[in-house]
Amino acid sequence: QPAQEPEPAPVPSEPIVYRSTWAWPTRIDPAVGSDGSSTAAHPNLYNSLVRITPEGVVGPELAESWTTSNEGMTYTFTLRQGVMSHAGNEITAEDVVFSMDRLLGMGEGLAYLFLPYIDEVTAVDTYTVQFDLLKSFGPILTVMPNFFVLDKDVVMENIAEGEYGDLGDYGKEWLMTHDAGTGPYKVKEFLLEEKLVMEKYEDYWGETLDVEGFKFVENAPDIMEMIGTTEPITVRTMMSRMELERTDSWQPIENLEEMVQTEGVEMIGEVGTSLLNLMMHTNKAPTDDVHFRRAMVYAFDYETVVTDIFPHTTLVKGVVNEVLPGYTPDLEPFRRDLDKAMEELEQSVYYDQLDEIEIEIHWCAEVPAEERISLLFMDNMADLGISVKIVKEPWLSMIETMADPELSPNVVVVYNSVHFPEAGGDLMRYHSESAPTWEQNEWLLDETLDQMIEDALGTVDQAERFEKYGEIQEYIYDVCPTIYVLQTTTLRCVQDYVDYPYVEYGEQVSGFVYKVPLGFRTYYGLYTGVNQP
Amino acid sequence: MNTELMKERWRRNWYKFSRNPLSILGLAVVLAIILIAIFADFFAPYPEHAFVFVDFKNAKRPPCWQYLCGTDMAGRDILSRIFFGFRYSLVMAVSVLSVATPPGVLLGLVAGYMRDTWVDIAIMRVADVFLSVPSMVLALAVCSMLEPTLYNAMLAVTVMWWPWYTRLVYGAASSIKNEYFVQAAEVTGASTFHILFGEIFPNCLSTIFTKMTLDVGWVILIGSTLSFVGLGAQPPTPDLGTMVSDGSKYIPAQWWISLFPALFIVVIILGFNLLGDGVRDMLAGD
Amino acid sequence: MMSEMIVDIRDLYVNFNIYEGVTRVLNGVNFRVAKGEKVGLIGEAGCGKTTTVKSIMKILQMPPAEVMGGEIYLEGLDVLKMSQRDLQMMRRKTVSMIFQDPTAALNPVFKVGDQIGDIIKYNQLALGNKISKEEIHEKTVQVLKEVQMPDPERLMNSYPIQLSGGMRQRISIAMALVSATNLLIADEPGTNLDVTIQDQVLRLLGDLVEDRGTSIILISHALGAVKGLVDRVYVMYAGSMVEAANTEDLFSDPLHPYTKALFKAVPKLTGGGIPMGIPGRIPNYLSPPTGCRFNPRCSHAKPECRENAPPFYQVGDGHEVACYLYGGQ
Amino acid sequence: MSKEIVVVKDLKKWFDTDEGIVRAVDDISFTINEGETFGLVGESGSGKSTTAYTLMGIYTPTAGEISYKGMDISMGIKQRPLSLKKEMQMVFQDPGSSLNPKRSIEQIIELPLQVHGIAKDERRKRVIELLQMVELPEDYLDRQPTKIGGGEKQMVAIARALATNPTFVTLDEPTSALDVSMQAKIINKLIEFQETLDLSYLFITHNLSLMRNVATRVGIMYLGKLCEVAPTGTFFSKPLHPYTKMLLSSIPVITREEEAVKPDKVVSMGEIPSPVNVPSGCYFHPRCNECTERCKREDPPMVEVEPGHFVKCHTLSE
Amino acid sequence: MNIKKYVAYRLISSFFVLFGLSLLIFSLSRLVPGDPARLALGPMAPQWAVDKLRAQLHLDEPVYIQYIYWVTNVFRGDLGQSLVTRRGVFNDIFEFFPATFELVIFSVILSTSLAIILGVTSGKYANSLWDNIVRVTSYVGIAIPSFVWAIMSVFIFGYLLRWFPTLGRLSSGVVMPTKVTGLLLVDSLIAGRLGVFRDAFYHMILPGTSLVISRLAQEARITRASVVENLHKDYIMAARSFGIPERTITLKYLLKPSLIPTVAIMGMDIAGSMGGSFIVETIFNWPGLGRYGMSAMLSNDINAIVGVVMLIGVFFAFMNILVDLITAYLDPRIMMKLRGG
Ligand SMILES: Nc1ncnc2c1ncn2[C@@H]1O[C@H](COP(=O)(O)OP(=O)(O)OP(=O)(O)O)[C@@H](O)[C@H]1O
Ligand SMILES: Nc1ncnc2c1ncn2[C@@H]1O[C@H](COP(=O)(O)OP(=O)(O)OP(=O)(O)O)[C@@H](O)[C@H]1O
Ligand SMILES: [Mg+2]
Ligand SMILES: [Mg+2]
Repeated sequence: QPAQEPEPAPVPSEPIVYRSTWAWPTRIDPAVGSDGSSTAAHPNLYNSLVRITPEGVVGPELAESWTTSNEGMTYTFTLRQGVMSHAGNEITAEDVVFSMDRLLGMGEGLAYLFLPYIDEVTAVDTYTVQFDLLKSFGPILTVMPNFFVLDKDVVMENIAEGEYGDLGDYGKEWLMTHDAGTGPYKVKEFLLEEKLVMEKYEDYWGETLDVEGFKFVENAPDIMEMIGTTEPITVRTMMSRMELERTDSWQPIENLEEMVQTEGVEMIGEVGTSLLNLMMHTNKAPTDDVHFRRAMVYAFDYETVVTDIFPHTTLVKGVVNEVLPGYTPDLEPFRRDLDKAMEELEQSVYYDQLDEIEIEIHWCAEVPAEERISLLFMDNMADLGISVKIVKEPWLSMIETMADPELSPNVVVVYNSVHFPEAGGDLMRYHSESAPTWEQNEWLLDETLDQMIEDALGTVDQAERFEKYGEIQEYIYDVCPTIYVLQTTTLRCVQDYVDYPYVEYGEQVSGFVYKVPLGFRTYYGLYTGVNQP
Repeated sequence: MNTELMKERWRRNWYKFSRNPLSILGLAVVLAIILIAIFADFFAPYPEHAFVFVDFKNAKRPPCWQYLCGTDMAGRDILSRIFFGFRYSLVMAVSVLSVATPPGVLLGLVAGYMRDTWVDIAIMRVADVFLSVPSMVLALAVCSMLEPTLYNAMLAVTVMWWPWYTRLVYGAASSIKNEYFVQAAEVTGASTFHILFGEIFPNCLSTIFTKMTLDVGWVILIGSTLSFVGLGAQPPTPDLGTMVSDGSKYIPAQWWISLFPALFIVVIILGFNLLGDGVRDMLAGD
Repeated sequence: MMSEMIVDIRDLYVNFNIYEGVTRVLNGVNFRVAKGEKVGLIGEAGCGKTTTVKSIMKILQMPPAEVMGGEIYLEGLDVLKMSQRDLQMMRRKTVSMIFQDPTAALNPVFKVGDQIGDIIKYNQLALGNKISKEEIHEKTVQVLKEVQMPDPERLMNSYPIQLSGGMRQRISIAMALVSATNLLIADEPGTNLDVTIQDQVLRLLGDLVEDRGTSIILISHALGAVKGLVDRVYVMYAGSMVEAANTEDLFSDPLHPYTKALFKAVPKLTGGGIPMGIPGRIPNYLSPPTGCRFNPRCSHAKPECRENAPPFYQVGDGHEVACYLYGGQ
Repeated sequence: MSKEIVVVKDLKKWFDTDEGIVRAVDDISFTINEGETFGLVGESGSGKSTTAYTLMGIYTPTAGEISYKGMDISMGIKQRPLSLKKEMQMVFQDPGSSLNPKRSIEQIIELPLQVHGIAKDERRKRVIELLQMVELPEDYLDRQPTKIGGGEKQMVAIARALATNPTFVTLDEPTSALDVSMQAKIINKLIEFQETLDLSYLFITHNLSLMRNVATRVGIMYLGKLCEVAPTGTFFSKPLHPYTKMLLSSIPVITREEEAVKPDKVVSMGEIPSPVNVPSGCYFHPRCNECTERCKREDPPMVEVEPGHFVKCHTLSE
Repeated sequence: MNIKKYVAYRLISSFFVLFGLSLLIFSLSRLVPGDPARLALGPMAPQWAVDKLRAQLHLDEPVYIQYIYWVTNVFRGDLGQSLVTRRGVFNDIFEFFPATFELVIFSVILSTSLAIILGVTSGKYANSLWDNIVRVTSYVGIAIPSFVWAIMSVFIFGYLLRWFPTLGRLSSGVVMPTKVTGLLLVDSLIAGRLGVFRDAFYHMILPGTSLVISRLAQEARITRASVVENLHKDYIMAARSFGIPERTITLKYLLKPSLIPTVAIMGMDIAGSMGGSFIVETIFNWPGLGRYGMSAMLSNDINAIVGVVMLIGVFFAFMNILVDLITAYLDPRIMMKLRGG
């Protein structure tokens, strides 16, 4: 007789399930994961010390309050008392120290945001923790939401043999499929390569401690499923069958537009902070000539991008995304102007060798729409008599190519996202340190600029800092290293029975409403209600 | 050889080949594909659409009189791209087979003739290593480690392909080697070279040839599969597999973008398979 | 008339449709076997012996074969007009055949006991008996013993490939014996065997039919074997019978030029050098010679031989010959 | 007595197979004299072909010696000098498979000439000459072997064997795949060549009647061993070995005269054992009706019962 | 050679072949340019973390030393760490393999049984209308690459007709049965949960058929050819001449020998399905080895690639031996050959 495994006991009312698709892999260890789906999971499983509030300012989370001293070199956080982890342990300063040590010690994931700045973290007492910086870093608090606190005891219970001495593997293997957090959700089931299922943590400290802004909304999902697929036909099928509440952000616009036809499905555009750029190699012929670059910048057909390739996106007005604090509106945006382009080209040293020149443009194999950008680019450049070779490259190999000035192509199509939500978070990629990474294909290697960036980032006072950001933007505008194609808008489809709190933003284009998700983060249980039909 | 006899041979072969109407269909399809591939510039309604071309105003047009198979996301005529795609499919098949076959056959001949010696063991064990995982898996693995280009995909498939010929010829050679005519040549004192190429090889030819015609389809299939997963030909090369793969993201709305290339992949493979079967019928027992 | 005929083939014509065209193989075959009679059928390779006997059982592969004319009576019934059911009944209980190549005629993937068992089952069914597994087993063992197989219980569980050629041939005989009560057709039994083993097999076959009084048609290239076993011999050449006679008569006094040449071509154990053989070759069935098909190779050929095929002439007691040389007598 | 051309002494050829050691040829000795036809008879699997192949060098002997005109040739074909290959030739059993179906008759007959360094224009002349010798029309030169009859194929094979003017030819059942009249034609041709070209033959067959008419001396093989060797006349008139008697009495014959020369009927019984599991003592004892205890234990030696007549049987060595 | 010896021989020679395979794939994976450690940690990771990972993977040492490390670890059941999932490759494979195994076995059973039915009926009635239908369809079937079929079937049966689910192994919300074998069809039965069984079965249909379509056609063709060939064998004629009924002849005397070539290529088929699973699992989001392998390949996860290829090699070798034994069972002639006949 087969042992009768009871069908899971029917709960009085159907659990509210919220399903979304994501590009895999999802690494729920906050010291490891850094990509879209991982960072979407982290704030639901874990908490940070501070967060960006719906109003867009830094607000308390695990830390109730904080102070700055020592000219911005020391930050002291006072922790909220009585915060219990999923395992039932209280979160103390020691856990914070452990979590930061772990993040820095492993050096993976988002550690790069902290490694250059954080010197030491110490527990002053049970509820006080002190961060000593290596150098002054003005926007540090806007970066802090990327640091998540783990329950040290749980991690230590689950360490396996590994390369970190006494700390074994730092709990890495276990944390890949389990959580040690305090967040509103906890891991229910983690199916590798398939899906992550999280369930509502009823004893979330926001509820138990009765903290405003950290309580579940009405009809908060009981179950959260993050499904690892982006296959358009599959996603579309699931949406139409109401097997999915929200799509991933990788769906081609055509697919989204089709999905919207289904009743009850609506498309939302989450205005992003990143840019789609064509980065030009300023240390490689012929893009090492500023006139040549300007010619290209003026020849590119920006309008076609937003009308035909990426509808519902907006053009860049300057050198950073206009939603970022610290953006300067003073710069005249580049638009297609063939006359100007020809003018610039004539000034270029390469003007009489155009026949011999071939520019290589690389695009990322994982983002098919980039092919069209490349094709458009090629077409536009042909108007100037510049021939272009298009190369499709998988992201991983692209990273390698861009790390080497010799291999780096003349032009690369890349999405650049910000390290922290300020203009500086984008501008810092022009620093020489970023040159050998995928963040900068421009190879500017400009010491003056490096100086300006370091100075700006080290400024604690916000107004002063923003002013310095403005100067940097003007400087870069002159060098003209990048063709700023567009400001991203993350388009998704959602079922209309899901409530999202959004801030509406910007002008309306063809009846489509742009929205900014509050706090640049999706805290599902806190913001999202689902009324399953 | 006597021309009359040759003519008779051809007549007989043609009879055997044409007994199955499907073989003729296969031949017709293959001939059409070859012609179209060679004269793609002539047959394609919009030859300039094959590679780099953008016309966003005409993008995503469903099939119509102007664009028989519709246009893709960049406004390129799909039929034109398919016609040029034949070229790549054929180039792939021809180069893979013409590179993989000679060494494969040679090794098979040598190993078969020297059966049960260390030469045989060395050659066949190496071939076995290549045959010890499904060829698709090995091709994927090799491709993934190289830079994804059509050239590298061909290289990977070629590397996968030779052992099949080695094994095929090995089987044939090691049995032909026991035929009396080989022993007669040995008794006469003929050289090993003569025995391998003068006596054994001609008798393996029809087997090899049959496999080659059938293999054209398989190579194209593997090539398009590699392109499909992004390890083969790269855009804007009008490669059928790549077109299916890219277009599949727009199913079902713009179904024609991947459907037509997919359909033509099926047609090519079908054509070569039918032809291959005809060739097999023709050469069988000859 | 003579005693009752078990097989009576009249003017049988069989063609094969092949790539090159139509081969006209059987060209008016007349062939009779009386009840209880043992008949031999001899002739060069490819002259249509197997085709003749296969058509008696109606197991010619059609297409390519096609019966163009003639009748085949088996126990008085026309095989060519028989219903599928009757045909099956007839095969189950009246007549059976030992195939030329026992290796090919045994299913390689079934145990021999199994194969014999099925034949017994359907033979008994045809006779109206239901038979149990045990009885089948018993009968199988019994028939294997009859064909002098050592250790029948073990052999029943063997596959054909595990047996030697002689054993396979004996299995074939056993299979034929269990189903045939009236007529046994043996197509070159023992041709593929060694002389000493062939001798054993043929002797066994002779004894068995003797005991049962079964009629037999024996085809063999080993003329000596035919001579030792049968009562009457038909000589066949290129699709028709050229001579028929009692065994003694035929071997002591062959009449047809073909028969004579055939006998002469066999090297003799007594020595005396190698004979010259029959000049020429067996005709191409695509365009066989008109008239007597032997005429191109015959030293006595006359113009009339090229025009019409000679009928059977009676020469002496039961000695018939299809040759104009004897037309006058 | 005429000169010995081939001397085989204590020749063994064993094959190591998965099943065990196959003693295909086990300790046989015989000689072939110049200009004679030495017949080797025996049932299938008795090792006739293996003997021939070993003689030709296709197999290297496991033990024993072979000499040709006094020269030791117990080595493989690759080691043998080219000149030797010119003198020793072979005709195979199956004419269908001994000619490469993909080569023309001309190419086939030309090969030995080419190998032995005959100039190109001379070769063609010689090929035509050879074709005439075997009475084949000249237009066969361009034919494929698949398009001609079996007997003709064997004629081509013979022409090829004779191309280099050999002195010794091994004929491994050259006519067993052909019908009697073709057989007669070919054998007659072979005898004619032997006379005109002064050839020595090793003639292998299982057809005793044929052997009677062709061979000068006959050796009879059973399970890898020679059991009786005698001049043809003696052999048929006075067979001594029980196996020879059984064999002779099993031959189907058609005339009374032949019946008369056959020995008294020796009823054949038993199966031929496999050469892997050979019986102890005398190999033939399980089928022998004169078998004694000694036969089961000891392998009898070969004794010369009268000049040129060797028998390997205990009943005679006593 | 008896069966036991034969199996032992095959196992040993497979071992050597796999050893060769490991050399091949391992050296390929290490000689190819690119720093896997950098790829694993991402572009932003500090150099020291990359160096640490390199050291941990022994990437700094000569390839043969790396290989020695790898081999010694393999014998301890350690295939190294996946750079994508960041877990032991062995654990990953262990986790993913059952899903693929279930799919492959399902598809092989489906294809073989259908192929036999189609092949036998069309071969037996060669040149009939049915035969022609089967032949033409099988030609088309052979020519459809599995990725084309997969996409089309998602579109048609998943999207348009909505007959079958197109994603994963179970519907979302369905709780996995307790893992015993990892095969959902089996585990759900063990747990006595028929609903789950049905759901799992439903999920298997589209990926299963995509995997199978061309092989099914191929096998049907082979079966048909061998039926036609055997139909005119002497032993069938002989059986007929003994008056054995036509049905017995077809289902017994004709069927068994005709199956031999079909079964003999089953090893190749399993291999083909394994290869196809890379594509099909990716399209259907089937959490199996194929998808794992595919993502490993696309992200240059060297340890995972080597691990997956080796596992498939082992599985393939094992399956081939098994298939050979089944063939030998069906065909005593082969059995005799194994025994040295
Ligand atoms: N299935 C067939 N298809 C085509 N031709 C056939 C077929 N069967 C027999 N024949 C032809 O019929 C002729 C007579 O064949 P048959 O087998 O009856 O001769 P046979 O006298 O039995 O010869 P053998 O002594 O070689 O067995 C041959 O020329 C052969 O080519
Ligand atoms: N290459 C080989 N490997 C293993 N065994 C062999 C080989 N060649 C021959 N034998 C075995 O040696 C024995 C003698 O074979 P051989 O061919 O010499 O016999 P034969 O007398 O010529 O028989 P036949 O009359 O059938 O041609 C047989 O049992 C055969 O199976
Ligand atoms: Mg016959
Ligand atoms: Mg032989």
